[in-house]
Formats: sequence, structure tokens, C-alpha cells
Amino acid sequence: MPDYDKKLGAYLCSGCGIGDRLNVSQMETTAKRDGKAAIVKTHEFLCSKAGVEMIRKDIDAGDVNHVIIGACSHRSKVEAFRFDRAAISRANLREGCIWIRPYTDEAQQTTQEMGDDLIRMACAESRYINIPEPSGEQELNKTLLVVGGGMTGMTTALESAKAGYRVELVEKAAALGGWMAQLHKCIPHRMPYANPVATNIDATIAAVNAHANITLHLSASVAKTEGAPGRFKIEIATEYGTSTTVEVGAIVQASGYNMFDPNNVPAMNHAKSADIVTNMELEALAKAAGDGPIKRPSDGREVSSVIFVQNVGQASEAKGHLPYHSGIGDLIAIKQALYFKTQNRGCETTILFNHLRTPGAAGEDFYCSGQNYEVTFRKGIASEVFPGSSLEVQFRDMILDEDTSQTADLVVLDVGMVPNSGPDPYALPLVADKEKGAAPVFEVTLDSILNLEYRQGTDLPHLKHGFTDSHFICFPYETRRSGIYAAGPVRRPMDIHQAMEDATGAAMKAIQALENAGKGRSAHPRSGDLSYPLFRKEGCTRCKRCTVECPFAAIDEDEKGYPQFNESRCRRCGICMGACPVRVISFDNYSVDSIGQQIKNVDMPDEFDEKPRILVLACENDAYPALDMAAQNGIEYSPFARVIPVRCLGSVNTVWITDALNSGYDGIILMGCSKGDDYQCHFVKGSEMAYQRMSQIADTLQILSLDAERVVTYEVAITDIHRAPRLINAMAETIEKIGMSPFKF
Amino acid sequence: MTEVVATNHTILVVGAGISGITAAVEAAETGNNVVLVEKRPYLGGRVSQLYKYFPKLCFPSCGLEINQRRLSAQGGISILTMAEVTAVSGSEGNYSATVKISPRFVNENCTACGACGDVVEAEFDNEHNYGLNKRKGAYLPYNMAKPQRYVIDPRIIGTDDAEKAKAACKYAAIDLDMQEQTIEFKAGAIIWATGWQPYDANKIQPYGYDRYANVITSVEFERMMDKFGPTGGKILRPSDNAEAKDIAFIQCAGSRDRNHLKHCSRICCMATLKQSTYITEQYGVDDADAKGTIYYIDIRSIDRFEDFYRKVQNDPKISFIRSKVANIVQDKDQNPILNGVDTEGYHRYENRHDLVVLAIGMEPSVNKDSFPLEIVINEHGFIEADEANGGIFAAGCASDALDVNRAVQTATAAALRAVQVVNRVAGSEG
Amino acid sequence: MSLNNAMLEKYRNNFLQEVAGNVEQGDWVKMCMQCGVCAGSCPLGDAWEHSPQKIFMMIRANRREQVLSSDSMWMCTSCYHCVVRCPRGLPIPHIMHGLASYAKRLGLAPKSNPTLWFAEVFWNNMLKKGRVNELKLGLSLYFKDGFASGIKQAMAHQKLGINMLKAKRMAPMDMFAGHAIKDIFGLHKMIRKAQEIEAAKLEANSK
Amino acid sequence: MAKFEYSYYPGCSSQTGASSSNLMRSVDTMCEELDLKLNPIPDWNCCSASIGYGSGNVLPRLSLSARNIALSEQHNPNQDIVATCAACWLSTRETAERLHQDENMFKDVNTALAEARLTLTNKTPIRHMAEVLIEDVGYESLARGVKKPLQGIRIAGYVGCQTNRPFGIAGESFENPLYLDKLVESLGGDSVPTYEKKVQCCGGALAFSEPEKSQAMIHGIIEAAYDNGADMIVTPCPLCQTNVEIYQDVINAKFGSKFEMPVVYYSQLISVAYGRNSKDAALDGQLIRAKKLESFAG
Repeated sequence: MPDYDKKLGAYLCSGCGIGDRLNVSQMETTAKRDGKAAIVKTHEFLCSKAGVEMIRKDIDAGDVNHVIIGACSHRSKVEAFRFDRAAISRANLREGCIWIRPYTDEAQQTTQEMGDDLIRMACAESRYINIPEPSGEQELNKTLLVVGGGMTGMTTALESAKAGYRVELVEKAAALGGWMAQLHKCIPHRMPYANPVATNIDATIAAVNAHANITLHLSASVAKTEGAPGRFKIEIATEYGTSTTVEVGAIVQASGYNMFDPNNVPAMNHAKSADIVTNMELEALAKAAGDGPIKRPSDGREVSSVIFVQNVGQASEAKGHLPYHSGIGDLIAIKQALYFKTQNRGCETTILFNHLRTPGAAGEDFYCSGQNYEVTFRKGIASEVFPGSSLEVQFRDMILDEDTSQTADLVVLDVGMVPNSGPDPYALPLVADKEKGAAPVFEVTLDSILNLEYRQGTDLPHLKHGFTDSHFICFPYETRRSGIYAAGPVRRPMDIHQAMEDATGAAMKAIQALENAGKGRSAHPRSGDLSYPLFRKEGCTRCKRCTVECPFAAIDEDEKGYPQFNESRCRRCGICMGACPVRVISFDNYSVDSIGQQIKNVDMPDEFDEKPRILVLACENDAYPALDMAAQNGIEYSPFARVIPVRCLGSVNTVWITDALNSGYDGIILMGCSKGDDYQCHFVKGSEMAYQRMSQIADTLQILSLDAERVVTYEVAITDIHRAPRLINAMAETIEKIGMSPFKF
Repeated sequence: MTEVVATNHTILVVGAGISGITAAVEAAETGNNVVLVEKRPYLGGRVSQLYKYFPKLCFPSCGLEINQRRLSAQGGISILTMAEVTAVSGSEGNYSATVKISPRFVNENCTACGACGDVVEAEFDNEHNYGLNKRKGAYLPYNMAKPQRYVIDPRIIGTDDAEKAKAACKYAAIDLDMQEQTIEFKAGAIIWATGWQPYDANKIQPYGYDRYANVITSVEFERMMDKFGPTGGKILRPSDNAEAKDIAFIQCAGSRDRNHLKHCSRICCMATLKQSTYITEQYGVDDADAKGTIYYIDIRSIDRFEDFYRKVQNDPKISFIRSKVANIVQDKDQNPILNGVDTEGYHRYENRHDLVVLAIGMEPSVNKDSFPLEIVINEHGFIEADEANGGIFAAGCASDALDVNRAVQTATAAALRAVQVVNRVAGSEG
Repeated sequence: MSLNNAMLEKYRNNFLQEVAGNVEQGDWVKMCMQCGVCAGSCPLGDAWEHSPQKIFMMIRANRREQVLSSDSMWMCTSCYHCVVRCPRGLPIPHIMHGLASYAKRLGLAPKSNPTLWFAEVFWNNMLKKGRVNELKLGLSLYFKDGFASGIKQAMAHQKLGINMLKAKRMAPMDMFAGHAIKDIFGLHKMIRKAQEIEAAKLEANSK
Repeated sequence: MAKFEYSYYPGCSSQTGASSSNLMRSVDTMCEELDLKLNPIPDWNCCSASIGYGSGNVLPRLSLSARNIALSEQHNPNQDIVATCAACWLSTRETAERLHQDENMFKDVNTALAEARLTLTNKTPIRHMAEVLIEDVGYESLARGVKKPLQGIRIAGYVGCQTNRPFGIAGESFENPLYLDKLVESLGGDSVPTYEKKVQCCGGALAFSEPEKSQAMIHGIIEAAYDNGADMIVTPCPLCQTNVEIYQDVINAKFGSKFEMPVVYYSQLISVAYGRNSKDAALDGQLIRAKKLESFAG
């Protein structure tokens, strides 16, 4: 907590109609008298060079270190109002006031009250925040840990090394290469997409071995991971019982995948015949054959006909099957069919597909190439494979619309990828009393990959089907464990080309994480935030809510059960702050007081004034922008609303609600992002937490004998530009119905 | 006069769609200096024109809000809009880029108060809505436009409208004498993220997009769903503005076709599955007339997207026909009638629908013939990763037909490749 | 051994390769992706049993008999709708024609197919003088099912015939003279040579 | 010296006394007016049309067209071959292109041609008369020569199949070609660009062998012309003209329709618009009189 005396300067803008709609000099007085601003100035065009200059002068002169901007929204003119070495608070007089109110005489008074309150609130915030400074806890460690020596891991290592960073590469097996080393050839990912191409795995392995920045740990695994971005301590144990400890700044988990076991689909009779092989087993046969004819395992006879059965146990809800689709099986089948065709054009190769998944430019060209080699593609669903000297595949031909069968020397089963992830920490709900990673709901290896010494389990959380969590649209590298990134098929099924792309991206994120950890800057989404959770140990009751509810497992517990905050794991969402029943957690620029005081500083008209007050706590990421855009489009809402943006609804501490009710607010609305499987909360669990907590508010209301309708929580999307104002107005109507709060003093 | 501070440690990012923005923020948040160049007057590219993302059915503007905030939070990024890279010279670690900046006729003073828009009368096709409606000659491209500054359409320059707009502005933000300018600056590495454009549906003659009002493209359909879009969020037939309830989706419209784009555009299957959910969203589950029919060759629902495919398959309102539609005619009420054959068992159909949505193909916006520098571009128009490209790296749909997730993946990877170059430069300079 | 048996023997159960090697443009069949646009585009679609796309699938599924004895190919009217729409650019009418004439050569084509019969009449009519004699062509068609029905047919189309005569679009004298080319000898030699070359090729293929 | 000169391939049906002799007559008139000189290919033979495959197979069929091209190269050197019949144009052009793609086939064809003491170099462009009108003459100059604008005649342009696919005319759409409409407009007539059956097949090759199927299609073609308020149909194709015109009685009998829709050639429209009489325009060759057109021809 930096100590310096705060010098508040409030700068009001009279532009954009603010001056016409509001009595600015009155707001100046408000800022001085109620807001306790030492300096109060008004400019007719505050975001202009001149206006900004006016502010900067005062800062440079040392007259002001806490700036209150009374102008447009927090989201507007951000670049103009960015001052280093000063705390910034904003009173949203434009989008938050005049734009959502009619320009009429009747409306004038309530609009003015709104404006004055916004000034009071911004000043209150300013009084209760501090200029954040790095804790000094952070370290810059330019080494990455890469777990997994397959193509993904090796690519991560090489790309990071190329960027000038050191890498500790840990591989379970005695040699590098992973599955890639077992392949005969690869699917082409460069024009022309016509023939299988060499894996060049040896070259890659050689490059890894040769690179000065890369340290190899073979036959090794991660026995323990402690610390946080910038200061991870990794214990690497080898099969031979030796172990070393390395310190790294960030981690990339490239633990890859396992092949689905075809025996989960008995009708394929994989176990009943040596000539019924999986696609991965065929790679071995092809490798053994070199560029000569591929031989049957059973009798060593040259294969003259082969059938590829696609989607074995994939995209199926049947028990023991994979509910998802690996997506690359058809490309692999074409590649493997070409193993035969390029070697013996006369070899009959049939691919029984359902939906031929050969997407993109590469995919479609490769499909054509397969056809060009006279690979027969039949849209057919195989029901059973009969073992024998000549194998028979029974299937339904979807085009000829008939049940039929075909014989072949060899049958290749397209089996999918199963992610090789560690146990999901959240397979069972976490409870406050300590419990290590529970049994995952999906059948993946139970061995931990990372052995994190974290309060919330040993490994990266899963999203679905055993794949590690990721906001898999806008921010694919989000993992809920800061500074630890998953790459390759452990994250989602993918081919080698995509995995290498993914590896390079993950390396970028890991490098970014360690660089920012070194500067004490927060990672996405509050990129660059220098604040961090501060904690008053004396007050702590060791309830452990914070350690359990942090979506990013940033908080551990010491032996006495007190929370241990790890600054560089923290995303600054404030969910711990919202969780804390005794309010001992805060941030320099965001705290129970910095919001609580805004709530309290709203001027509360007495009961008979017929002027209710509605507190709106809106997520700054979605709900608040929605209200902004409503204003932009001239959509009005109740003048009695007082909107406060919060970092995440999860950061809302129930004390704000009770305080608000006690101080006479008539209604409270919480607006957060949608929760559940398709959550849109940028802190993953925030809005869900808020819902849980608010469900308990009902009791409080009862104690205060207040109607439940006075406090409501909504999921509001950024596109709810019409809806968000409607929700506020609905509350205003409710209050008209049920009457004003009795708690006005 | 726009100026850019750049050295050969600078990373130039061309195109500010989801890929360009991602590449820029990832590089900048790692402490690099970035120049982000965008042709449009605003950032966000195609995703800013999408209603929802598959498979979460969440809103692109949600992620865009975060990314735009990340851009503003970074000191190290300079953004040029209405700007195009016209020439690039030099080599890896030492490029010099020439950028042409078209006049916006509105300067930084703009507070987006909207006064100019109110007074201007001239209207033009709204590009953001693919011309489905009009916008003023002085306009804010859309709600979340960044920079949040108005644009004066060059076509009103010299008219009274222009003068009216100027007069209406209290902040001297409108500068009608603004000229096109060309600037040149250095860069160590270049990320090419110019994205894609919808294939020209007029060329798909059998489907009569050029002749039948009620045949639209998938990108237009996205705009219809936007509450601030051309139809205020309603699915309306262009011919008579009646609610369209029986909707056909035609897959591979311009993709997987030697007569058009040879490649598979990858996203269309999922995009259509997503759009099929709009029908229930709009009309509810109980409206028996509301239904969708998907005409497809293969549904390429890769990996986890399979869950989503299954979800749609279980929706009684949606049916699937395995068929490339042969052609479309329209009846007297301008209802499109689709002719073709269901290839699963060979059943001929002649199906009438209210509206046809063409799942339009994805064409790379890489100018194959006049790329500013010698670089490897494949026959489909995508930039290939190649040593010969030196310090120029493709991101997103300039490299392949990709969905948002994979575009972001490649963009993040491209960012590292660029960082490698500038770090090498820094290293060599000691 | 009959050509058919020879081919059967040579290609065993790989009809796709047989088609690729012996049918006009048959090498394209493998490139079909079963989208069905040809089937949907064919004006005679509901008249025939198997659509082109389905025939291509049958070829790959080794339905040799079924394909070659089908009358579907004989229904192609050469409207070329399928060609211009086919996403893979298959020359579908030529493949259809090729399959038809290949079937005819192997003696597997449907015996009583009217188009097959008309094709023969037309070819012979055309070849006789080097140019088509429409009058004879028309008449021979009427009499295709014997004299009696021929008269009936002729009567039915009497009005049409008379109209055509009136319009000078039919010439009675053609019954005896009709248009002819001068070098009919050369033309016949040329055709014979062409037929020889083709037969020899097919023969060689069947070995 | 004529403005343009071509090597002309009239085709069997255009000969005197043949089913589309009226086409040839009107084409001669049209070319007179437009100053186009047509030099018939001496001793040309039948192309065997699109039915030739049945007995002709590939090589003999191609040889037929090859012979015509060879003759043209020999007697009308450096002249584009121009055909007025869709089938003739198609077979000839297809042959030329096939022999460009397939060298062995080209050799074999020449071996066969040698029997008729001919050789083929295959360098000659094969064009349709419609291309000549659009690309060489052009709509504007065509319009300039009009003496009797066809005002008030509503003419549906029926393009049919083989004039349109697979090669197309002047790069126009296969699905919605508009050149006949532009032609009609240049002649002062009213076009029907929305005529949706303009590329519908008339059953062409199957008219004889599968009459029911063919006539059902023709019925649709004529009905659509009536629905679009057309006074007559114009077509560039002799087979289309014959099929659509001459079976209307039969179709009326079968479908209970009352069709009496004139079907004319573009060459007849041009001849009339350029002031020539009914005879020159071969209007006397109609089975269903094009009265409105005659009224202009006087």
C-alpha cells in the first residue's frame, strides 16, 4: 500500500451538450464540497489537446495525483485520458446521464441530480483508491518449461528458443518424437496437396538436440510444480530415480493424446484378426515396408485390397465411444490409401466414410488427389468386420441405399484421439475443506501431468471430453492457470500442421506471461493492470472461500490455513474480494470501499420525495458497454438509476448489497455475463459465483423485512442494448408498485 | 498529418480483423512496438458483422470489446484506419512500408456526438450491412466502431451536405480539405492479416442471387439478426418484407467447385448449423411454420463441434438433405423453389421455401497478382508459410480458410514469428 | 472369346478401371464426389432409373451388369446442363454416351431401346450420302414397328407432313434423290479406317 | 469486299427442302443486309449431331467433323468456320477442342482423314452465327441498320441447350443468357428477359425416340411464353425451332391446350427489321404464321 497524500483534481467537460443539459458550476461545487476535490476545473472540450494539457500541467506540477474526469464514458476517449503516475476516476456524464435522459424541462431536475451523484461517486472512488505499484515480488525468468517431446512440444521449444528464450523440455519417453516418430509419412500441408510427405522428424529432433537454449530431460516427468508465473519451481524426476529442480517463468503443456481403444467397439473385431488394424498400427506396417509393398500381418502376403472403416467409435453417444470427432481421420485414411496406391496402382482401396471431413484448401485438394489415384470413396456406415483369411466388411451404402458387404485383405480402423490430460480439478465440486484432484468424469489417464502444488488440484481444468479448458473462440489459450498454456491435441483434436501452429501460439503466450510477470503486469483480460490482491491477515477467519472460489487457482493456503496470494497468477477480477465475508481482501485500485463509498455517497432523497434510488452494479465487460450503446442510440432509462461498473459480477461483495439496502436504496440490479457451459464471463466463474451468493441475499432481505423483488440478478449480454435499459425501467415500475424502501434516513 | 514512430524493431500488422487485432495485442503485450493498418474506417473486420459465434452462440462484440480495450491499454500500438499498404521494400529485419491513408474528413477532435450525422441528408449503401440498407453521408460505421469517430463519405465532399456537416460540428472535427496522404515507415517484420471476403454470389448463376430477391447470402443473414442491422433483428424476405419462416440453407455455395472456389471454406458447415438455431431463436419452438432445411454434401463438423451438430440434428425444426441443389427458380409470389436430388437413395425434390440462404464461400483477400513483395501464394490465393517469405508472416484467413478460433491461433503464432525477427534484430544490434 | 468376356477376365472386379480404360472420357468417373447436381439438373431425370451420379457410384461399386444393361444412359439428350454445373467438371454427357456405346459394343445394351435403334437408323441414313435425308429418316421411324403401325403413324402425322411440304421444309423428291456429298467414297474409307483403329484399340485393351 | 467473310457450315437441316431451310434462307438475307460473306465449306458432310455416339462411337464421330474442318482449312483458308445450327457448331467445336487436348486422338483422326486425302491442322476457330452478330457486328451497329423497328412485338428469347451450353455465347450466363433479348431490343422489339424457360431443354435428340418426354418439355416452354405475354418465340437453334413449332397440334391434342405460338429465328427478325419482305425473311416457311412479324414485312 503506497503512502502519499492524495490530491484530488476534478475536471469537468461542458462539451457534447453536457454544458447545455447540466448545471456545470453546480457540479463544480458538488465536486468541491461533497467530493473534496482540491482542484476543480471545467473545459468546454476536455478531450481536446488543450483540455488534456490543462490536466497534465496540474499533474506535472504535483498539484494533482488523483484525477476525476467528469465527461464521457469510461470506454470513450481512453487514449486521451490516459495519464501515467495518476489514479483516474471517471464520472460518465454523457452516456451515463444526458444521453439516456430526455432534453425536457420536466426531466431537467432529475438529470441534474444524476449528474451531481455521478460526480460524488467518482470523487468517492478517487478518495478510496491508490495508484497501484508493482509489489516488488515479481521476477523476470526467461526460461520456459515444455512438457511433452512430441511434435507440439518440440515446436514450442524450438520457436521459443528462436525468440531468444531458454527451454527446459521434459519428455516421458526415452526419446523425442512422440506419435510423429511412429508415422510413415504425413498429410501434406504445402502445395501441391497431392501426396503423403516425409515427416522429417529426425531433422526436428536434431534441431532440438543441437539448440543451445534447450535443455532436454528424457525419460522424465514433472514431479512437482510450485510457484507462479515468473517464479515456477519445477521438480523433474527421471525413471532412474534422479531428480532435478529448475526454475522457469512459464509453462507449456504439450502432453498430446492417446489412441482410442478399438476394442470398445466389439463389432470391429480388432482383437480377432491380425489383419484388422488401427490407422496408427498401419503406420508401423507402412514404415516396415519402406516404399515396398505393404504386407499382411497374418501371413506376410502383399496386400492387394484394403478397406478403411472410418469413424470407429467416434461422434457416438454409445457407452465407451468418443462423443466428439477427431476430425482428421479421413485425411489420414486418404494418406494411407495412397501408401498402397503409390506403391501398387492396382491395389483396391476403399474408404467407407460418413461425412468426408477434408476441410480447407489442403483437405479438398488431397481428397481430389485420392480420387485421382482411384481410391474408392463410398458413403457407407460399417456395422461389422468379419475376421478370416479374407476379411468381410458389412456396411450400409448410403448412396445406393442398400445393406451390402465387401471383402479385403486388410481392414484399417479409423480410431480417434483421446486427450492425454491430467485429472480435472473440478471433476467434483471443490469444497472449502481441502481435497486433491478428484477422479475425472472422463476416462483419461489419472496420472497428473504437472503435479501442481496448487490449492485447486494438480492439473489444468478440463472443458469437455477430457480436453483442457480454453475459451475456445476468441481466446483459445485461456487455461484458468495463469502462465500455464496447453498446446496441441491435449487442447482439442488436431493434425500435425495445426498442432505446430498451436505450439507456436502457445509459446507466444508463455513468453508474454513471463515477460509480464517480470513487470507485475496482469495477463489478459485486464492486461497491464499493476494492482494485486492485498490482504489483511489479522481479520481473516480462514474460511477459505477465496482459495476455493478463485477461478484461476491463484490463492493457496499456508500451513495454518491462511490464504497465500500469488500475484502473478492473479487476473485482478476481484472474485476473491467478492467472496470474503470479512472484507480483508482489496486492490489498490479496486476495493470494498472504492465501490462501497460510491454507493454511500449517492445523495439519498427521503422517503416522501418519491424519488427512489436504484443501484445498478454492471459488469464492465458486457453489461456496462450495453448501457453505453443504449445511450449512444438515445434509448432512455430511469433517472433514479445509479450505475457502477464492476470488474466482474463475481467481485460483488454482499456487504455492498446490505449497505445499499440499509442506506435506503429502493432497488438493486446486478448485471453479469451468462453462465453455465457456454459461459461468457471473461473470468469464467464470476457471474456463476455472483448468482450463488445472491441466492443467499434473500435471507438478509427477510431480516430487513424487505420484498425479494428489490434485489435482482440478470445475465446481460453486450448486445442487450434494448434489454438492459428495460430491466432498469422494470425495477423502477416494481418500486412504484411495492413502494419506497422504509430504510431512508 | 498522420505520423508513425517506427523502427526496424517495429512489427507491422496489415488488417485489423480478429486476426490482425490478436497479432497486434499479443505482440504489444509482450513489449513490442506495433503499427496496425486497417483499410476500413474501423477495426474488427468480418467478426464485427457477425451476430453470433458457433458453437457457444455467444456474441463476437463481447470478445471484440475486450480486444479493443486491450488495444487502447497498450502504449505501443499505433493504429491507422482507412489505410492501405501500397508498397513494401527491403528484407527481413529491415522493411520499409508505404501506406496510403484515405481522408476521413474527420479528425481526432470528434466526440462521436452525432451532430453531423443528423444534418446530412445524402444516403449511401451501408457497407457494414452489405448494402441491405442505407446510411448517412456522415456516419459512425456501427455501435462499437473503434476509433469512435464519424466518417464523411467522400461522395458528399463539395456538396451542401458537407458544408452542413462542418457547420454542425462544435469541435472543429470536420476538415473538408483533408487530403489523401502517403506515409512511409520502417518495420522489422510484417504480419499479413487481410482476411477474407464473401465469394461473389452473382457468379453462382444456377441459384439466381442476381435475379431472385429471396435468395441471400449467409453474411447477409447474419446482419439481419442484429437488432441494429438492416431489418432490426428480424428475418424478413427482401421481396415483400414478410417474415421468412421456412428457410433453406445451401452449403458449398461457391466452395468445393471448380466453377468457383476450388477449396472447401471450412466454416460454412458450422456457420449454417449456427444459423439454423436463429430460426427457433426468432420464432420460438412452438411456431410450426418455422423450420430450416440444410442442403449439404458433407457436414464437416470437426472435433468438438460434433456436439453442436448433434444438437441441431436433434432439433425437430431442422432437416438435412444430402444434395447439392441443382438450381433455383421462383414462383409467382417470388418464393424460391429448389430443384435437386437427395443422393441418399436418389429422391428427386422440388422444394418451395420462403427464403434461401447461400452458405457463401470464403475468398482470401490477398491480392495474388499485385502483392507488394515477392512471396509464396498458392493457387487458391492463400499465403503459404515459406522461408522465401522472409519476415512476412500470414495470419488468419490470409493463410487458409479458418474459423475464428483457428484464425486467432495462427495470429498468435504469427506474432511470435514476428517477435523472433525483431528480437534477432535487437540482438544483433547488441 | 467374346469381347465382353475378355474384358471381364482382364479387369476382374475392377469395373472402374475398365470404364477408365475403354469408355469415352471414362477416366473422369473416379472424380465424382456424389453431390447429385447432375441428377437434379437432368431434364429427363424422372424418366430414367439411375442418375449419372448414381451410375458413377455403381461403377465404383462394381455393378457392371447393372450399369451396362441400363437404359439410363440412352436417355441423355445432350442438354449439357449437368456439365456446366458439375463442381468437378466431369464431361457427363460424353461419359453417358461413352457408356451407352460401350455397352452396345459388348452386346449388353438393352435390346429394344428406341434411342439405340434411332441412333442406328440415323447413322446409316447419314452415312449413305454423307448428309441426312430427313424424309427417309422420318419415314423409316414410322415404319420401325412394321408396316401396319408405320401406316398408322404416317397417317397420324399426315397433317404435319403436308404442312412441312407446304412450307418447303420437306421435299418429296428426296425419296429418290436427296442431298449427297461428292466424295462419298473418301468419306466411307475414312469412317472405315476410324472404325478399324478404334476396334483395334479395344481389342488390344481387352488383352 | 464484304465487311466480314466466313467459312460457312450450313448443316443438313438447313438445306433446301429440309426442316430448317427457312433458317438458311433468312440467314442469307440477313447476311446480305449486314454485308457478311458466307463461303460454304465445299462438300461438307453431316456432323452426326448428338445422336452419332450410338453407332458412331468416338473416332468415326470426330472424323466426321474433322473432315469438315480440314475441308475448310483447305478451301477457305484463314476463315473462321461459322455454323448456324447448334448441333453442327457444338460437334465441330467439341471435335476441335478434343483434338487439341488429346494428341493420340489427333493422330488417329489424321490417319483416318488420310483415307479421304485430307489433313487437319486444327487451327481454325469454330464459331456460331450468334457470336458473329454480337462480337463482329455488335448490337449498336445492328441497331443502326434497322429500318422497321419491331415496335410492339413481345418476343420471348428461347436459347435452348446447345447454343448455350457448354460453350455459351459471348461469355453470357448458362442459366440466364440475355443476348437474344438484347438482340430483340436492338431491333426495336420488346424483350422478355424474365422468360424462365429460355434454357429449358426441348428434348432435342429424343424428339423421335422418346416423343412423349420431349413433348412434355415443349409444352412447358410454350406455356411459359404465353404466361410471359409473348407474341412469339425467337430461337437461334433449328432443332429447337422445329421441335417447338411443329408439334403444337399434337401437344394441344394431348394436353388440351390451345397453343398457336409462332417460333421464328433471329435471322428472320433481323431480315424483317431491315426492311425485307416475308419471302426474303422466309416467313412463308412457318407452320404457325408469325402474323405480327408479317405485318412489318408487308
